[in-house]
Amino acid sequence: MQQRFDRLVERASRGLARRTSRRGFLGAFGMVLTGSALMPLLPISRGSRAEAGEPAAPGTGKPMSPKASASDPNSCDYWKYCAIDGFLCSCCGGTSSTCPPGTTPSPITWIGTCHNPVDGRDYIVSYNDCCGKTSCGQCTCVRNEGEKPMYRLSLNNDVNWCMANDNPNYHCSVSVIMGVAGK
Amino acid sequence: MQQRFDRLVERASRGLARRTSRRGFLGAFGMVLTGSALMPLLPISRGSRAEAGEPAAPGTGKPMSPKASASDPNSCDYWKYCAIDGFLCSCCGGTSSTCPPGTTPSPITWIGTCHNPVDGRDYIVSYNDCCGKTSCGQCTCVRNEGEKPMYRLSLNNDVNWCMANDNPNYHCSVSVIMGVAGK
Amino acid sequence: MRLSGPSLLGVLLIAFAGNSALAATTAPEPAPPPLAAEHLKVEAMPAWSPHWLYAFDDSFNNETDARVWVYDGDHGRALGQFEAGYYGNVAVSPDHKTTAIATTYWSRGGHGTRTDVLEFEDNTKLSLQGEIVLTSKKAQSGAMGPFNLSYSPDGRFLYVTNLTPAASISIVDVAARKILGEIDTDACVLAIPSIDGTRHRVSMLCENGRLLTIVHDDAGKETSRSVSKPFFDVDKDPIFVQSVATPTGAYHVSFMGDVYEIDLSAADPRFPAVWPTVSAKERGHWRPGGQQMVAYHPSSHRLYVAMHAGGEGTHKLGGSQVWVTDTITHKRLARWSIDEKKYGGAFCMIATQDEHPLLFVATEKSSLLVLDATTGKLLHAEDKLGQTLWQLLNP
Amino acid sequence: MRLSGPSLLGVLLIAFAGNSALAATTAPEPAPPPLAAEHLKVEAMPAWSPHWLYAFDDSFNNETDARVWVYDGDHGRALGQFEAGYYGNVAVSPDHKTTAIATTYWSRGGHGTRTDVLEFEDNTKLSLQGEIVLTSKKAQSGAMGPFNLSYSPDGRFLYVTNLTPAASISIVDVAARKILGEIDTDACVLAIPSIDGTRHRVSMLCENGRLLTIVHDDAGKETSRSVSKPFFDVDKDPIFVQSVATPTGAYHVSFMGDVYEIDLSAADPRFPAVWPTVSAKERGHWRPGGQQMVAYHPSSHRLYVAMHAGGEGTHKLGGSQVWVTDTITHKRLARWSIDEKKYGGAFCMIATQDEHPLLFVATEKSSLLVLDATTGKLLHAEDKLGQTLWQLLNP
Repeated sequence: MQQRFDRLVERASRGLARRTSRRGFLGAFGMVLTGSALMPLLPISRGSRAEAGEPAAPGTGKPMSPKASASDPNSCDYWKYCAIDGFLCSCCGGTSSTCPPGTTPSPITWIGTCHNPVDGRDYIVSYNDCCGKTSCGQCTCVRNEGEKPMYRLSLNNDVNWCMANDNPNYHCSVSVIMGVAGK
Repeated sequence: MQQRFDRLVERASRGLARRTSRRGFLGAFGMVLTGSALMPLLPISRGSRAEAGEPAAPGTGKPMSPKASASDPNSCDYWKYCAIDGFLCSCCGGTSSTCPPGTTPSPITWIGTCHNPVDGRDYIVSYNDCCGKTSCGQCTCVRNEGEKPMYRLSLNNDVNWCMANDNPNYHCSVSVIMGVAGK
Repeated sequence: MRLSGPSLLGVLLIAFAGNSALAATTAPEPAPPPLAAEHLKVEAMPAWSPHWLYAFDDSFNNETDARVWVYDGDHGRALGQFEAGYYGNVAVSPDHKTTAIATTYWSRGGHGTRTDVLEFEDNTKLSLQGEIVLTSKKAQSGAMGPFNLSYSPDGRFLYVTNLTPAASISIVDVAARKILGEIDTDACVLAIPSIDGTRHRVSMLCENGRLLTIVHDDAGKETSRSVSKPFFDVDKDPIFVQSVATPTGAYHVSFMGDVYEIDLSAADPRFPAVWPTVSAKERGHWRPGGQQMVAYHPSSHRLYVAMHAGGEGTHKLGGSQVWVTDTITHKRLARWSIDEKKYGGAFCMIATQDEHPLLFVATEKSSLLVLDATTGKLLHAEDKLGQTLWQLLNP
Repeated sequence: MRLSGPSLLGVLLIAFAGNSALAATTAPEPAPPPLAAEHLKVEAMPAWSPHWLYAFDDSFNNETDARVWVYDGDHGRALGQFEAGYYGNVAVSPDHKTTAIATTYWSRGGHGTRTDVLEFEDNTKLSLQGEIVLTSKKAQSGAMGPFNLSYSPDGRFLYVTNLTPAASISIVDVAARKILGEIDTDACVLAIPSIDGTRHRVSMLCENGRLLTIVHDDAGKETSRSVSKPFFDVDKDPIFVQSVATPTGAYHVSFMGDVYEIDLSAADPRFPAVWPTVSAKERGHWRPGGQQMVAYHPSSHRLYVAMHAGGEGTHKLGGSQVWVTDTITHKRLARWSIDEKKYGGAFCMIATQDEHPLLFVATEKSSLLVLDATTGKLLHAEDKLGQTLWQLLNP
């Protein structure tokens, strides 16, 4: 059922792509995906539990002892950053989910799933780039749970997600909670 | 006598400056200074012998044991670099006295005196910048024997000596032997 | 051009719209409740604080990409940054609402057509307000200081220093965003601003140890100039061009550690008696060094100098200690040690101007230290901020 | 504007003219003779060597200032560099005389007007020959590889990859320095060039594990396209986009360490049987990782893969070892250790293509190691070259 829905949305969006300009398309696509259409498209990362050094407590599927740094938004270990590759905006004047003053969020992005060791839940997060100023240069963080190569663009963190911004200069990255992942 | 000559050349050059454009002036000034007019203008650094860790052999005024690195053009300790502040061109595709391929030497520069521990002589050197490409970024070297603040421009290594080049982008610095310093 | 195939990847997502309904229906456990969806937005700047710092990172290994960090000393965190081009000269307006950056760009990174501009940044939004295109003469020096680009004390004019190597200043009408004119400065450098009554003046240091002072009118035209007697000896003990502004002029320190005050509060510049920060015994052994080696806090009349043990030619070496001297009694109040092994020596310093001042110290390893300027206590350390911090500002 | 004062400093010197007569008359000792005066000039490039390396430094902390180093592996020294803008994609021409760089610039550093250009650098002079202005679509990805910008095997065409996020390629006529056109690639990425008889082709990887191959005519127009069956499983074991060119196509390794060959020597793409670099026991415990994790030397049929011990999600971790496998027998020949503590893991690798090959290894700390590609012996180590080396090329 989900797969079929995916194909439907994909076909609709491709139809849109053929009929509209790049920017026009992105706007229309955004509307299509906002709201309930969002869920079925979300790829679920299998990686968060497999992370080395975070063994599962027997029978629970939850890590036994979450690292303290897993709850520090300025640390690359922060649970929400499970697949960020770039500079943490929380070190650049933003927070884990807000862009620094004077930058512009990327409207397009990629999506992943991160495990929160505090409440034991998996959350769907969107990894957005903040754009329009040169590299922040602070708190480089490279994590790749569930990350895929560029041909699967929606799961890739190598490309510059500022690419569609008026100013595609990459400054830093945030991780925004979209909701709890379905099981 | 030297002082008087200095003033004469200075007055002549200032006269030129008033009558010509910036680039025209530099060309003409270059011709004035080429050859025997060069010597009297050279400021003599008192610093080379005072360098910490290079004690003079009693009665000779020469260092007892020159550092091995004092004869390595890729080392900041190299004797000719006694007042370079920047990237050594010898690490950037040039040598201690040549600019890397594709860069352009600065026609203007500043002058110092460095002591060569191998032959015990003081040499007059010109510190030129190589220009037209972004910072080389290798072998940062900061030495300041006899260096003076910017209001004494001819003895200053803080300013970008690429300033008068068509492309004033600073890439790296060389040290060119002009001759033995007069005693 | 054939673009008929399906041309967009199907799974791109717009992330502004977190759907919290989605979270509520799938939570696997009854308590605690799941985290709420977040909404991506741009952080707003907090209200201004006297403990904000503007820190210029020259990015020396990538010098076309300098930037200015805005940093909150109380919370020990970066607030954001401005781009600053190549050898940017930076000044913050007296009302601390604008950061002016005079800098150089090329049409192709570090090549192509050169354009020098004066950019105006909005400090309340960290966004670019506008620019004035300058003639391609802007001074490019690694000896950043408060007087390479400076506002007149009333914020009405900006003085851009030029060096080609002929020295001049361009006078900018700030409100009109317009260059009024250029004045030759007779090979003298810097632009130390002052107002005598209603007359706007700019002073600069000359090769022979004199101070040149130029008076200009509201149209930016020179109306008079005067040259002081020599007030320092360039050959025997030069003063650093990197100095610190005072309410009436500037304090410059010399290579040997003497303090030279320039007092522009009267009709003619005054040079109060020179006084030493070093004892007779220390002289020549301990000396000031680094990049911005002197800081000042007016109401407590304290001068902070970055000092190191070293000989001639070590004047760019960072300080192993910060020496605190009373500018009225000339007595040394403290010597604070810097953890050189961890951070490198003290390279740039500035004191905030409020009644509970902080002393910001940028080090040779581009760490940023936040000290209590009264006690010297290290309040916060940023191990590395940017690549090469070369100037600190606090308007 | 008043510029009547003396306006030039008096002591500037032109240094091209070392005067050796001056030296001869003032030498203080009879022997040895004083060093001769030197004459400032620009170094000429030496004759080309197969042991030259082109190394792309993304300068990640200052990403508008990327550059390409030219490095001499035999003498262990840099020969110079090119500017490479923002996220530059780099290709060296088959005749190794030109380096093409597709990149992005702004009119004001990192802001202002965006201009994407394809720049042609003269490798024999390290100087810019010219540029073509591109549409502002150029792909910007940190996963640099040989196929983000590529020459056709005969050097006649250049393929510029675009991503907006719609994927396409622009075809450039190299001799005419002209963009012939743009072809949509149906969300497939990279540009792996080949020639079938006289037909120029470009192949690319698609989301569903297939290879799309587009044939174009001399005017850059698409004449046909074909899509292969899936040859890898994107979900179960994706292949890296960073691969290594072979005389007939490319070797890609997968996240789990299998080798996928794309053979474009016939009319239709062929996919020889997949073979592993890891044993059954090692599978899932040791895996390829880094940025450019695979290198190849054709005549000795050796494949070099940067390997580390780690689990899922560690595919960007540099290699603690380089594994050498024979591409014909599929037998492992060697495991060479990298001094991770000193240099960081092996991040990018390339083998020279001559009979006495070198293996260049760029590490996570941006060191550059020069190894004997036959024995693994470390011949030279550059502790740090640039800021972040992300791609190595050797045409």
